[in-house]
Amino acid sequence: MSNGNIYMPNLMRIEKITEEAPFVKTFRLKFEDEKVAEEFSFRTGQFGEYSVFGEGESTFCIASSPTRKGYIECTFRQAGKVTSSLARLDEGDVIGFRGPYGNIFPIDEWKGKNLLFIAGGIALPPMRSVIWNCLDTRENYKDITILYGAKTVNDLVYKNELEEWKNRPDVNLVVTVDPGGETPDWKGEIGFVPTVLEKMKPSPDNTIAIVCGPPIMIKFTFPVLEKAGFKDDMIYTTLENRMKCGLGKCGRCNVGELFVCKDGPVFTKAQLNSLPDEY
Amino acid sequence: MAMEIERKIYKNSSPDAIVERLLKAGKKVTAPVRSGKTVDFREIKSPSEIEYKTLTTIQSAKKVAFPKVDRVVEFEVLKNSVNTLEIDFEAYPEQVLFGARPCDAAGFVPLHAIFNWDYADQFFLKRYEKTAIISFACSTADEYCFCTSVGGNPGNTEGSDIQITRTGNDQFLVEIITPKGKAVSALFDDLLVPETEKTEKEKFLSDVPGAFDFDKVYNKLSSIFENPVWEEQASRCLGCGACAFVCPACACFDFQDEKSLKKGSRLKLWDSCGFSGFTIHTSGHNPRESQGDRWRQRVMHKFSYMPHRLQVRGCTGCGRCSRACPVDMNIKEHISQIESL
Amino acid sequence: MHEFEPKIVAFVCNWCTYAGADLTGTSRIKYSSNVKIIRFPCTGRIDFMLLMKAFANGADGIIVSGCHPNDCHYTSGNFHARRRWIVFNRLIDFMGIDNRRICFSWVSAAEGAKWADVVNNTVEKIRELGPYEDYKKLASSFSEISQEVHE
Amino acid sequence: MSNLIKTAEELLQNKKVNLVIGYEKGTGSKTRPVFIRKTEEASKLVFDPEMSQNLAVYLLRPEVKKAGKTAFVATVPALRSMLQLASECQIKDRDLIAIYVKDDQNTLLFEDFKSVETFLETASTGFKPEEQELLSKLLAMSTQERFSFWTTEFEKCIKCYACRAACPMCYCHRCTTECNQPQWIAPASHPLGVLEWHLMRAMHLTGRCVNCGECATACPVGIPLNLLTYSMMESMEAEFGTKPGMKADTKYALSVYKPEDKESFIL
Repeated sequence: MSNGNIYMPNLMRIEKITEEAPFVKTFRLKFEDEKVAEEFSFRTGQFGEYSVFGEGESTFCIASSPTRKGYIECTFRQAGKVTSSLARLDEGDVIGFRGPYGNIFPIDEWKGKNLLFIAGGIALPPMRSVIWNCLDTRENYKDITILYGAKTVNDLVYKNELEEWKNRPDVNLVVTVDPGGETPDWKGEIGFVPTVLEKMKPSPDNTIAIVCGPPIMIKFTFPVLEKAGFKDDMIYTTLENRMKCGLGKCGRCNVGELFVCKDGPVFTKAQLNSLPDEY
Repeated sequence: MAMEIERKIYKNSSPDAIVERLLKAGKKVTAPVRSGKTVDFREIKSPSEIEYKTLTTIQSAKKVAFPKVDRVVEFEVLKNSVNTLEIDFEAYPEQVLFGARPCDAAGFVPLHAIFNWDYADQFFLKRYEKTAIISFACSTADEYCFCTSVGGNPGNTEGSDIQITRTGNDQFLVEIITPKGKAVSALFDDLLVPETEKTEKEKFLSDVPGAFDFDKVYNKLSSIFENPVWEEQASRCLGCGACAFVCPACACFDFQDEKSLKKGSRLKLWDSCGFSGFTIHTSGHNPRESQGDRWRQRVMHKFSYMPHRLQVRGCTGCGRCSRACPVDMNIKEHISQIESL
Repeated sequence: MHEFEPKIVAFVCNWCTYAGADLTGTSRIKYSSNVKIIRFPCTGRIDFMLLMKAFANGADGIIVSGCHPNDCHYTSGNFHARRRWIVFNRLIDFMGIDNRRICFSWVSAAEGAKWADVVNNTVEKIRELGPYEDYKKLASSFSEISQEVHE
Repeated sequence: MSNLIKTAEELLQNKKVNLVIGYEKGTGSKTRPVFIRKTEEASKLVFDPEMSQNLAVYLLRPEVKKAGKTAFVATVPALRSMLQLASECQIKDRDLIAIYVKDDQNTLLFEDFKSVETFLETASTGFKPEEQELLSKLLAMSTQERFSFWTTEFEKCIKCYACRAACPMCYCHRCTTECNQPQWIAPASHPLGVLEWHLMRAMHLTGRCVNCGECATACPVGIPLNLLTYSMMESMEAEFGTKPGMKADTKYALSVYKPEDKESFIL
């Protein structure tokens, strides 16, 4: 952070752009300044502020795993002013990046446990970081199950990585699309994530559940986990509140007295229960 | 900051001579200035511009360190790269905030706590370091004031570097409180004489009746999040930003970029939790949907979250937000009602 | 040669004035080149804020021109525009913005000569009035404000 | 005074309305809006000609619409605001009861727009004396002097948007200044951003503003904003023959036209 200006972004060049789904893109970014590249490190679950100079800043989690050195990736849907201008950029263009901010998925505490990842729609990116982090240190964990759902087949992000996970013997991948979103040759599940989860009858013993998705999906997924016996401190999620500074100053992302950018974005369900319903 | 307060006497009918010295020393002096019907803090070039008579200005004095528009990133967009220019924090001027009230000066304490929490916001901190605050103790008060209910009082020296109290037609008590105050007072030390017999400062201060007990409110707030009192109190609130923008302790800000052709800057602007768009998600989901939710956030942040997390009070009892509110949302009245829930 | 070359921005409607300007060109009528022409489907589409953006970005004068009443390709675009300009012209004058720098006119597709006159007269008038310093200072004064705020 | 309270109590008592919006005593000599839902609370209602908030600003609020039939204490500008909201299809006839308190403290009840229209023909609205004086002083100035007057006033503006919040006509779900694709009005309160905001607000209100003066009263730094939105009124009446808030069916002056509209500046 140059001369103490905590809002000064570092410059990053876009190495690769992948079209994940309609209006959803993934950027692979490299720091322009070598020194910054060396000093930079982050933990899975952290996020950053990505700026298009002249348009503004957007908040996305770092979607790549810390085990993959030399670059970071972010995935975003084109929705507002900054994301639309990001979507217009090409490979080789330069954007700004501030971070890493926020707390982490405590993957060290999860050693020796089963992991159940549940993601919906555009919420797979924050999960992808922690999934790859665990898969790259696969020996630390018992069995890993991934349940991922999206509206339609075309909306599924990271299609090639889903294939990779499907072909791995040590991962149990279940992909579903909302009813009516399937294509004729769709072989995966059909149904909303909570209903498919109920069918899977997940067992809670020695298992950590990580849930990410739109508020509506979380609202119906938590009861399923509760019914299956998951305790509140074994369920993790990451909140996506509106943010501008990302470091606890601009005063807008708080839920109760916790700032999602400083005390989150990763929370356990136990923490969420103690917070007022303000997210 | 723990320094023995030096008490001196200044024999004169008005402090203009002191201001003269400050201006002559090249300090940028900001003081209450009248313009038409309103009095607000402005930079002055001569002591005659200062308005001494009004109790408080419309807006607080936070703009000397937290301006309403501030440039935090300057950039130039090149062909396929970007030039980001460094902001020179040393360029901020030596300045003096003259004629603030104790509740204005006390406002800088919560501001400092937020802007210094983990990450140091140099835009505020560097300006604040270079600002000497000379406050005037209050000899009057009105029905909006409630500094005594939030740990302050009309002669509160918290946040002030020097405090001046009028103790007679031709006499002032000058208290030099901090090292920064000591340094600035050197400019006019020859005008001051040591205090021979102890001045009863309280005799010259106004009486501000207590409205509520801060700790009782603090404890009550942790259990009434879902209480309908918030919607009732905020039913008349119009959702503008006046209360947050005039408040000495409100630090929320927004980032907006501006660019013309190649050059541009990222601006840090005042923002308010009263606005509906403050927390709205791109998807349209808004965690704070109703005006009652937003009013609750304003009160909880100042009277519960900040005291708990930063050990500072988010309100100095100046009553500006109540005076500036188009529909008379009187915070003293609302908090007293909450205390008696 | 006058050293001050006014920058004029012309907001014109596509069906009449833009075609009229073409006719001016094809009939080899000379008119000053200080004008940057922006084409709109209709004068009804010309938003008053666009004019203010032109001033903010350094225009010294503005021409707004479109079809004569009853000639509008969309039948009522210019009627609405006329009411808007009546109000806007008086409002900016009340706010102190120099509305002598905005020239409104109807130029049909056949009035190539009139278009040249409108442009030449406006350029002359703006040359007399000089650059629009007030608005330029206001638009760029943020850097002074921020200096003042910085210092 | 009791007449107003009696009227409100009757309306609430026999369920003619579920909510009465009026004024109650505020801090010091101020009065402020109050929402009365229970009959016994009606005694809070006060009426003093000084009070200014235009209660029509609450009529489009979701919680007011949810309350069903509503009555509100209306000053003459508030009645005109109601008709103007009606002419913009924001409120339906017979949804509201307007309570007007005459000088002799007796109340008049208006249950439909027609009765309000006939009443307003005789009621007069205009600028307060000191506003009229400032307006004539401004009109006497040169354009240059007016520019420096307004830029000095606008320098005080902190963009708290109290002017927009207090105005019953500013009910847009998303104001132009919050549209950011493109960012039409600079959100910063530097001189350009402030002038563009007030110019755009005045232009969007001209022909709709009924001069309740609330934007100027609500402005914490005291900028005489209602001069901007209402100064055009006399000229527009003369030119377009329409006065906002007098009839429930008048069309917005800038969305209709007459082929024979006159003007003197289009070449």
